[in-house]
Amino acid sequence: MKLARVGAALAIASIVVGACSGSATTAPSAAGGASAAPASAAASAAPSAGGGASAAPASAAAGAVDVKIGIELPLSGADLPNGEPTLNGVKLALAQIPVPGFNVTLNVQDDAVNGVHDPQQGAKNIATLVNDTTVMGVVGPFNSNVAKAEIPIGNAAGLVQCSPANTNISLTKPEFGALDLRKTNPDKIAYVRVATTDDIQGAAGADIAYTIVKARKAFVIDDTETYGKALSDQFVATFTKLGGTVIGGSSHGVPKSGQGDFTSLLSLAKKDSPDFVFFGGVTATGGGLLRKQMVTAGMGAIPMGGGDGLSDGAASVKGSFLNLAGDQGDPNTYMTVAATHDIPNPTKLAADYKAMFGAEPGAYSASGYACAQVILEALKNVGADRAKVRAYVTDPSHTYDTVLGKFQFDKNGDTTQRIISDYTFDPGTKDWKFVSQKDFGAG
Amino acid sequence: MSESAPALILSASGVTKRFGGLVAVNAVDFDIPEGSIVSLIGPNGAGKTTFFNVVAGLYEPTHGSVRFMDNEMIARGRRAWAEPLTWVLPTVIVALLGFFIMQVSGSGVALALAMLVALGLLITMFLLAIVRPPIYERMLHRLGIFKSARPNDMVVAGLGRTFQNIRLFKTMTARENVMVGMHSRLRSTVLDAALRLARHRREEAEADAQARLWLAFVGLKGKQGEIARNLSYGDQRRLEIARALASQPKLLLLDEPTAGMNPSETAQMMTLFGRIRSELRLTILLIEHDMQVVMGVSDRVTVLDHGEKISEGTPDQVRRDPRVIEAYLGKGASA
Amino acid sequence: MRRRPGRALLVPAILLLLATLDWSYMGTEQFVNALTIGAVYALIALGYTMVYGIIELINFAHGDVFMVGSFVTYWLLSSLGFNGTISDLPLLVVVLVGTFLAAMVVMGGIGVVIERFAYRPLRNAPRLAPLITAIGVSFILQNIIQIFFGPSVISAPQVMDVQARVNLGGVDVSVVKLFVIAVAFILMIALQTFVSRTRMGRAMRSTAIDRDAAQLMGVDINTTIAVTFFIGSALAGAAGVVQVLYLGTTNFQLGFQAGLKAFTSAVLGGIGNITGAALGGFLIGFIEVNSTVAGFSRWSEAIVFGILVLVLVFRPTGLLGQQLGERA
Amino acid sequence: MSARRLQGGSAPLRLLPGALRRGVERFAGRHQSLAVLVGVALVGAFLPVIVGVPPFSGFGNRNDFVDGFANAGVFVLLALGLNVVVGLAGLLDLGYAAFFAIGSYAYAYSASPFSHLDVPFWPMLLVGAMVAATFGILLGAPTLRLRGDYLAIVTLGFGEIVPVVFLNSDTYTNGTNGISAVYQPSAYGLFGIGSFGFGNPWPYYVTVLAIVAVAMMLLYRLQDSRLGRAWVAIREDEVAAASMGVNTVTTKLLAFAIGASTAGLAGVFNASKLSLVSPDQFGFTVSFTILAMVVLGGMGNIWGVAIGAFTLYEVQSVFLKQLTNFVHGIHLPAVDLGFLRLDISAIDFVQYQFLLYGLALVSMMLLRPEGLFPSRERKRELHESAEEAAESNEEVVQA
Repeated sequence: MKLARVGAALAIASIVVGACSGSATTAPSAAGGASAAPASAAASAAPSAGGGASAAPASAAAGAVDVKIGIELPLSGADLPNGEPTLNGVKLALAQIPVPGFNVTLNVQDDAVNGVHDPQQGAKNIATLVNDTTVMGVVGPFNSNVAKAEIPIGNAAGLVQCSPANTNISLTKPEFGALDLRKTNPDKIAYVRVATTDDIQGAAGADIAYTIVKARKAFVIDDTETYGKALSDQFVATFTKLGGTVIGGSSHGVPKSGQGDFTSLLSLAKKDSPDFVFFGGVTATGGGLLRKQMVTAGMGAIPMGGGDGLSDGAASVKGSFLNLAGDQGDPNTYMTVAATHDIPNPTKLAADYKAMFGAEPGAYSASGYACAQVILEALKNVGADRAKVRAYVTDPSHTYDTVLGKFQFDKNGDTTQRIISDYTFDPGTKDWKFVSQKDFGAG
Repeated sequence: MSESAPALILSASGVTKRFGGLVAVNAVDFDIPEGSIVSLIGPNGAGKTTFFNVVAGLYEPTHGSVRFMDNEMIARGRRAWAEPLTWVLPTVIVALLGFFIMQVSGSGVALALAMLVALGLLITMFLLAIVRPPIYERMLHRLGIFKSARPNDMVVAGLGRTFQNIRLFKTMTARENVMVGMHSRLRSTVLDAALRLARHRREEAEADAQARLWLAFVGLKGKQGEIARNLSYGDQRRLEIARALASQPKLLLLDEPTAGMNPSETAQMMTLFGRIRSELRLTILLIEHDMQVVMGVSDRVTVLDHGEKISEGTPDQVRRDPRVIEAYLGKGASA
Repeated sequence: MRRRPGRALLVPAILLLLATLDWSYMGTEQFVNALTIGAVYALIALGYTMVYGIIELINFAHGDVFMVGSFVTYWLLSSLGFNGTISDLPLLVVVLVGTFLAAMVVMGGIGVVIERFAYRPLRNAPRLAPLITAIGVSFILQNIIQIFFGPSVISAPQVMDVQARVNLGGVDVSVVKLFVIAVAFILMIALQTFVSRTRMGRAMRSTAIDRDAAQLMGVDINTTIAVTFFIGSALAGAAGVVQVLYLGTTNFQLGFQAGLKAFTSAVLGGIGNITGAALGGFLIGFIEVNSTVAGFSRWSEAIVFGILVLVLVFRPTGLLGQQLGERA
Repeated sequence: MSARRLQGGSAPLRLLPGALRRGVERFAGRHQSLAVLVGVALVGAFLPVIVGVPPFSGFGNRNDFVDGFANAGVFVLLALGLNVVVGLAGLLDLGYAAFFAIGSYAYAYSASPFSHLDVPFWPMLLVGAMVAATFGILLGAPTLRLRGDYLAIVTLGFGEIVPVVFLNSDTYTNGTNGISAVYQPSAYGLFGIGSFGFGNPWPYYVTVLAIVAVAMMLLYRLQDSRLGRAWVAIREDEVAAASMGVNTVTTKLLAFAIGASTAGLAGVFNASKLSLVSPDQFGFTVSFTILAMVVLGGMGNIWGVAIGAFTLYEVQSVFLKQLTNFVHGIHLPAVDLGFLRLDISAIDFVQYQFLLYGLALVSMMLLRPEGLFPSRERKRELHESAEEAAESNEEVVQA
């Protein structure tokens, strides 16, 4: 009963205080940010399972200004193979690039719920980062539908986001409704990305199929999700434009159902004997299963292609595309990554990365690194001021010299570096092997 | 004499109910004169309860029909297949009309409008079919579509019942059980309740008072707050009767109301039946094993055996009927 | 699980009928695909239908029992060091038989445990209680698997040569698929004979018809129900093995969709009816494959569940089920 | 009777000392609706304060919490709605997220650049609710004849179909991309707020509080009415209910419609807050989460369910995260079983929230089917005077 009385006292007190707090908090938390610092510092260490607990550079001078770079990536479950190498790329950048006068740490937020990236969680995360006033810029998100929930928030708060991997056209291009995402400040974009867009990547896929594989008759499958469908649709468009025919005239959607059974669809495809199969989607939604079942269905000799969604490491990586597809008949598996492969100094990056995390860099490690570079450069030039950082980063006149090479952001925040790299399976190393890369120019 | 009894309150003709191969009730004719107490007896498995459930609207009969208060209430559905058409046809007609107008006037607006109206019609018809207001019922009647009454329809028409194995709402209080019995007599709607309109509050208050009266009537005064589950067996039987009475029935169906009661409880029950008849002027249909009760209270007795009516008449006639004795042979105790 | 001697022939009969129809638009290969998918559904559906028949519980966790079965198979094979096709036939036979036995026994055991601790205490509780418990059990199974094997898709060793083909009526058909179908049929016939011939089978049927009466007749209800769960789960385990042999992959979310479709099969055939479940499984298989063939792959799930809804609305007792009692 | 009903579930009241509590109950007896509103208001005022003090203050700043509370409010609404269907009427609906989806899409379609209809938020609250209710009836009408467990499956199927439909009818739903840039509520300059905007969670918090308060008030009133009794009667014994004159079909449909409309409200609010609606937000996991909340809170108990929903949401969105951080902080040794490796310090507990739900569901059903909150009251009520006992019809599973 004593406890009950205490409770009662609390309850009554709360009414009074509650009233005050109501009026006090209409001004976005000044104190809140500070009090949040220790927590987020802890958080920054958390999701990075193994490797680099603290990413603070050794050169952090005492009395330096504490600032953070926000991380908004899927860091658990099926999406971990995507998120973690990207995060590590950022950590590497922080460790290597000195920012005099600043003590830069990370505020890491995971947008995966039950192992799958979730827009709602993403929105919540970005709000959290906005409320952490020491966050100068955010690296992320990774997935397009998450970005759709986040861009309006970042845009309203004037907190700049740099996505290493988003490729969906509607995120930036006004003609595809991007303006609606930045309604609050249409003229002050707060979202840039170093990866080029689906329309180009899908086209590149079609280009591989037509010119490298010399395919004329393609069968297209998508996973009915944002990324996969956009990719497939673009592939279909380009491939037919190049003069090839797409069986059925359009992409066949296979929702990620429990069993991931493509057998009957493949039998369907087999009847029209395609010479190329394109999959728009990611490994988690059936990429690996499809390839494996192609082999089962006796279609192992038919080349298969896909987008960067299949780029999740060597066959040794558990649950990666190559791991699931198995190594029978895979030399003619192709995959495109919406980023340049011939980065100025690949071996150094790979070496440093391996030294720090004991693993090969992922497809988007360099992109994460580049995003960090962009934000840090702005920080160096304009100091710890969100608005200024945003303005600097999104200024089309600035050219960034990053690990990805030199590029600018156009007025929509898209990179001017429109290079797509093609990879294929290498039976020797049981890993992806770089084939070629194509610059689609500043279109 | 019950032969010269006033109008029939219920008359079943040729009621047959089959379950798969088993014929539970076979071509039973059965009349209940207004104001009488009629008993239905027979050995176990004679189909008494099945017949009961047919009358109460729980089972649709395989053949035959039941008239209640001069309306045919229960029979095999007729033209049931036609009912869905009444939902769809208006929609189709309006849609076609829309097309026609578009062809003539060449304006797409008409079509769009027609489509909207059509959709509206579809949903309205659908809702009508669910709520089944009188208009809808009348329309069905005119179209010669007949659907056998459901239990709640029978209650609305004036039939109350109890169950052989007591089926109270166990976690509700006695009072609430009775108030559920009043359900069909209460009028307040969702909106009334949501907005707490005066009429709703008044109705609730009255219902509450009435519930206490009914409980008092069956002898459960002061027990309105008890959880039904916690009542004694006899009280549960009484509560079931109170619940049935609360729906203000004309005809009361009692399924073995004294089963498992000791003589004194049984005696009280019998006086209760008497009061129900004298004070409430109700007609009672009784299924009973206890011959004392049957012979004591009923004006007429009907005997079922293997789903067929083997005898009917006053208690004395039935008692002397050799076929009845034969049917009961082996269970001499009760004969 | 009422015994319907005549109906035991129905499945072959209907399949024969299907076979005589003109499937040219879909082709023999698709026909075999349909049978294969159907076989998996049928195997799972049997578990649903038996459990429902005997304690009128929709065992939501059953789909996940199937999923766990596939993981047990994966664990078994990979820990035995198999990582691909076994060419040596005798060894292959041994491995297959061993795997099936092991998986079925293990899953059967798990099924019994689940029944003992999750369902038995609620046997006399209202309907909602065990249903909700079943959902809970399904979550627990999924997450335990996720903790041990991780959330990503697992590539399991396919010990049979998936590329092997035999010529069937001028068409090359995958041996694995034929094997799967064969296994399914053998198990179903075995089950049918068990239920209709053995003493325990009679006990099950009587318990299904009237538990109390059966008890009075001296049937040990608890044992009977436990055995039912054992058999049902064992069949799901077999389906798990089949999944690995046939697709060579699994993941911790496998159970939900598969379970739902299997349940649809059970309902379609008339839940509580073993033959019906088998029949329903194959029908769903055909529906799925045909919706793909017709170019509605995007809708296939909606179609399957749409059919489920329609069947339940218009013939709740399914194709082979019998009428239920009171209407209210 | 209202007093005891309120007390029957209202866990917050347990904090109060006996005398004060009895006073509150007497007051609640006379002005139940007011009491509910005040109760919600108190809780609403209390929450933002408590997060200002340790240990909560260490988990994030106040605005984060308030934002979280606003999201929790959505789930409280959903749980309240599902409670009508499962808790009161005893119809197990496993596809409840479908109505959430319908509400969300209704708003997203009519208040976004996608259609340029630009209907304002406040009327859409009602419209969304009504649309959802209509679909509730359209689904319910054919299926409600089914026995409980069949109904569960049909609703489950429905819950699977709806997202697929939204996914594949691109013309109206923008397909897999979903409808983005959905408009946010506008207060037309009142309280200096034009559009609610993204930066400041308080307007959302207040709005959702208001919606929840009104919803709870109305639900209490319905529960006390003829309809509420009919629901419980059907739950207890459908045949008996029908034989007492309850039209089971319409009564069940009303339960479905009211449950669905509450989900519609939640959907509209959620769409406006997230400003994005896509098919992948409404999977079966959502339905099951809500079910877990209802069961945990105590089926049929309005306050209990609300608290259950809030607790569960906060547990998964705050507690599990902190737990994860904590466990990652202390480095536990990994369990090694041959090739099976279980590294506890690498586990992300947020990932295993469904394990939590599963355990919650099972243990609830086995140990205290009446749920966390009402049980104590019920036990006491059963021992108190008959009048006191009058309200224990709120728990679903016994008998």
